[in-house]
Amino acid sequence: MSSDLYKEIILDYYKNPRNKGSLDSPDSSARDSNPLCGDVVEMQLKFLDGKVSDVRFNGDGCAISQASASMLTEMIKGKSIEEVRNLDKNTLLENLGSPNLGAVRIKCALLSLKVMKTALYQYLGESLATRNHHQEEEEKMQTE
Amino acid sequence: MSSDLYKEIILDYYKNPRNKGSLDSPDSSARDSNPLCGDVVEMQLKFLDGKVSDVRFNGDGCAISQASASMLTEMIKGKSIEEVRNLDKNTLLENLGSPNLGAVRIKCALLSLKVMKTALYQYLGESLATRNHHQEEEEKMQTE
Amino acid sequence: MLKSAGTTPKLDIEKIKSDFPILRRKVHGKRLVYLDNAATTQKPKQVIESITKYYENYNSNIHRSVHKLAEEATEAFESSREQVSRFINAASPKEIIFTKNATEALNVACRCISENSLKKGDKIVVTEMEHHSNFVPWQQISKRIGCEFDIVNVDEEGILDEEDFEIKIKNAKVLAFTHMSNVLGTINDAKKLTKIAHREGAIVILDGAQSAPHLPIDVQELGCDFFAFSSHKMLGPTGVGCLYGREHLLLEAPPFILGGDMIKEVHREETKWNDLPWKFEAGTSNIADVIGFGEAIKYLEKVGMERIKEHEQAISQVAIEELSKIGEITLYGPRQHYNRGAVFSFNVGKIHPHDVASILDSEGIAIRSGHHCAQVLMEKLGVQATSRASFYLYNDLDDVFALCKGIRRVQEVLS
Amino acid sequence: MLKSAGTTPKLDIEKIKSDFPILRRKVHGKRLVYLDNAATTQKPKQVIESITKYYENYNSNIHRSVHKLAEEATEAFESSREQVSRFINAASPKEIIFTKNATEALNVACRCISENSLKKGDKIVVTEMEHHSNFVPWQQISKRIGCEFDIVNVDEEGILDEEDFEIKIKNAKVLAFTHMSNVLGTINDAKKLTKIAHREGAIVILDGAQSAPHLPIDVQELGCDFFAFSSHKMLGPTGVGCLYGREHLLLEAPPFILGGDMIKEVHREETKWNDLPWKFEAGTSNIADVIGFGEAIKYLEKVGMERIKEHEQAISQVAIEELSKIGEITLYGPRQHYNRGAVFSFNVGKIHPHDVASILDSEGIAIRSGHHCAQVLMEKLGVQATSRASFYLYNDLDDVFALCKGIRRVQEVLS
Ligand SMILES: Cc1ncc(COP(=O)(O)O)c(C=O)c1O
Ligand SMILES: Cc1ncc(COP(=O)(O)O)c(C=O)c1O
Repeated sequence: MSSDLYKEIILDYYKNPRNKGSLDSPDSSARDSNPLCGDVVEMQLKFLDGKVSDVRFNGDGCAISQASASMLTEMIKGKSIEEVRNLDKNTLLENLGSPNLGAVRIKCALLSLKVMKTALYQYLGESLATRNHHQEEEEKMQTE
Repeated sequence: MSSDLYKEIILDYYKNPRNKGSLDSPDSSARDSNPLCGDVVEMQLKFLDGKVSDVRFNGDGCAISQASASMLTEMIKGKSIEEVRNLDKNTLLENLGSPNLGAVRIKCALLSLKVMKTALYQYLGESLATRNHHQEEEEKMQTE
Repeated sequence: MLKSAGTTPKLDIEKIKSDFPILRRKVHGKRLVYLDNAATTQKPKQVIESITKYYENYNSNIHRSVHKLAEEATEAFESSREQVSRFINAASPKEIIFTKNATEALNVACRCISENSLKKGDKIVVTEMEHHSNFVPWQQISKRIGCEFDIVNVDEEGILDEEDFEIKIKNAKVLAFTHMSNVLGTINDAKKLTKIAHREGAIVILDGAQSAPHLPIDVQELGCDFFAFSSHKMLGPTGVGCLYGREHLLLEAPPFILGGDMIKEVHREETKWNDLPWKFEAGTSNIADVIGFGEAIKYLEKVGMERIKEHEQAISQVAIEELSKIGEITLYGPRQHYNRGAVFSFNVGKIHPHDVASILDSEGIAIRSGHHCAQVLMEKLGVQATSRASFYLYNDLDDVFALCKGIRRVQEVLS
Repeated sequence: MLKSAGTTPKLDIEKIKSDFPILRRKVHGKRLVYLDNAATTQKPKQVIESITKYYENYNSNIHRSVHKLAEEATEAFESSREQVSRFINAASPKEIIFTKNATEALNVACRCISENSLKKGDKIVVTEMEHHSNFVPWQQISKRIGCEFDIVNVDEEGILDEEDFEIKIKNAKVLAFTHMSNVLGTINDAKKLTKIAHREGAIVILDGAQSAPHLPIDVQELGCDFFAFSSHKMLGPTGVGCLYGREHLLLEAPPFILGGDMIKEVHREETKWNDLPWKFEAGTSNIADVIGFGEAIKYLEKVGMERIKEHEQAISQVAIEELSKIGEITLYGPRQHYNRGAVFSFNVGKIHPHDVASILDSEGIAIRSGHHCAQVLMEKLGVQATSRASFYLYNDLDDVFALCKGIRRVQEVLS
């Protein structure tokens, strides 16, 4: 196939998104957009017994941002808060099958992670940590 | 001799300036400076019977600006107003023996001409003409 | 290949292509089809070499030094200014100010006008099709001074609404508009609009970033008071823009950036500005690239702006035809090939423009996706973003066909 | 040849010279002795080639496009920013703003401070040895806002008068000074002066146009709030400058130029600025030359800034000795070779500096003559102009000897 970026796996999640929609009463939710291309991702989380008990995403944007969001919901559902907190971008990118997305498209892929972490830290009440984390995260993305 | 710019003739006028000083009661005088290098030239003119009857220059600056001023006084002394008015930069440059001074030094060489013309037009009461002429002159120098 | 629309002989595309080293490059193993010319154009070897030649032979600071290198550099730099001046038919090279890009040029124009001529309640008029660089400065100065800020509508086809213009231009003090839209390809009738604006007493700023590369320009004929454009969009190097301004307006205006070279005398308490155009060129200029820009203009003049325009119209005609044949495509901008630039914005069904661009890229085709620095227009079109293919003198009909084939491939992959 | 002043191994001058194509050039049939480095420096082939390589292989607009060329260009551009950031040890690449030259950088700093932090009656302090680019912006903003504008004296030897500084810095809101004088070669103790200024609550702007090329720089160690410098004075291309600013100051400040790329969202009525550093980089950047600047910094780092500094001190030692031997010469600036740059201003009897420069030029020696954009300093020195010879890493003692021989020739011709 000619388009290396669009692995079967990304296309699959794009065409058949899992966990798309919204939760009735989420414990936490966040929304952000990628100013460069207008991708929008929203994440809603529910927690139980220190775990992510349920998660939904909603959004609008390119195949990569939407596939990434969908896949991320599957990656965190049922996982402990600690595990989700430690989830890093490399794991997500590997799961997407595209470790070398390039400087521009990587922002699309990582938008969902940023949104999910925001919702998580919000739930944990770590607003300052979130801010620091955010900055680091953004810097990493930019200097990729 | 190694320095092409500094012809014997320029050195002669620089070292032994003719008509340097000031007139007792000039009919007209003007002064200007070259902002790029700080050359200053002043010209004083006296007229009689439609001719330049006497002329002096004063100034401070590089060899080229001062030699040019000195030589110019000799070139116009005794000439009719019409002749002096029509004196153009090429004639002066040729007299200096340096028709190809280059974009920067040419301003030094032509400062005295500009000052002399200002004094002349002032005498003739052609202030507007002077201004236009000035602009043209400057433009020519800049785009040399 | 191309049939010329007019009477002038058509371009020798193969010869032109061979002047652009980058066009020999492969992208993802495919021939590079470069269709992102509205963002920036490629450079012919003549331009690249002029920069190398400068650095290898006569690199020097200009204007103030008397040594040989400085003299050569000053001459080359100032002769680029004359080249530019002739290219747009300015009344004098004094009216040509070099900036770092068109954006800075527009900001300088905005400052020139706002500091001296604008007061609370004055009206500033722009259009819905402005690039951010000719929109945000006016929006912000309106806020700061308290001006009325009016935006002329564009119609369905992306053409300026003349009736709306006639209403909004009434009593305006400033009209700032683009000569050619970087999204729609629309070419505005700049001469006519300028005339109407002048009748109202407005100062007219024309954004020529997209027109100067593609159309013959005569600022005196157009009648505008300021005209801004960018070297990098017309075969020249990055880092150089240009502002043309009427001499008396530039003379009256305060300088924009303060420092070396733009002064005549500095004293402890006060400073006297330099003559035009240097009053507006503070600090060391982008000497190498201004010289490179001069070379780019020489190249364009040699090919001929009239011929470039006709070449692009011929491409437009085929592009409109071929793109329209693709199912589910939405094409924005004027539907007639004449009097429009070869810039095509489109959307393919519900597919995100970034996906379109990425998949085309894997076929070697470089287009742009996004809001193209024209969010107000995007809002009007009711979209977040579009895909945009933009052509130039080195493109040909094969590139149009490659684009269409690529779009069909996108549809295959993503549906 | 040169004995190194310190313990680091000395430079391989022949190797370095061979990297600079222009040094093979003959001027008036003579070997080019380029001693106008304080105005602009020559470029090594690595820098020239990086520009050619960019235009021939991956020229594209950056940040917004997703195609391959755009990706490569964006990566190279942003990695230059990181290179610069490391070179001066900024806390983050966000604090590195690319401008068109040091002059624009200083103007941006001035705007940052003046818009948010300055009011009538506040005190702004500069020094007598400032370049116009770090003098005129402060003089003019003082006038506009109604600030007190104080100028710290320099002493006989061209060294900052510390007592006068201690008095004038009291209660100052802004201190703007040069790290190294472009006329005298004086290196100011920036760390110490900054500390004192900070104690008074002043914001400190350091003009690094002459220091960044010649000394190891660590902005965090120096402690300054802003630091400005120019690519073209440190082996890089023309058209690029750089402003380092502390993140929180840049965050608070309004943007300088408005338009494309520096915005996050544009709506009809309002606009949201982009994140740092892009908030300050409106319009298409000088992509090729920023990449070339990164290459220049790589070159400097490879040679080693410590070694460059020592090399120049060794040159200074001999230059001071040799120049002092010439009859009727007046040499300005510090008489000690350590802790001064290899920039020498002088006058030869009553001979006008332009004549000195012209006659040296005929011997192949390029120096500068004039006021060096430092008229306030000229006034202090009591002269209209000086001649100035300035050295860099590719100069050696032969160049010092050539200069001295040239000056004797000037005396012969003109006396
Ligand atoms: C000390 C100093 N500051 C500022 C500048 C201005 O640099 P640029 O001309 O690159 O803007 C210069 C160079 O001329 C300088 O020597
Ligand atoms: C219509 C229009 N105006 C202004 C600009 C700004 O040009 P630059 O990015 O060179 O400053 C552009 C290019 O992006 C444009 O297309």
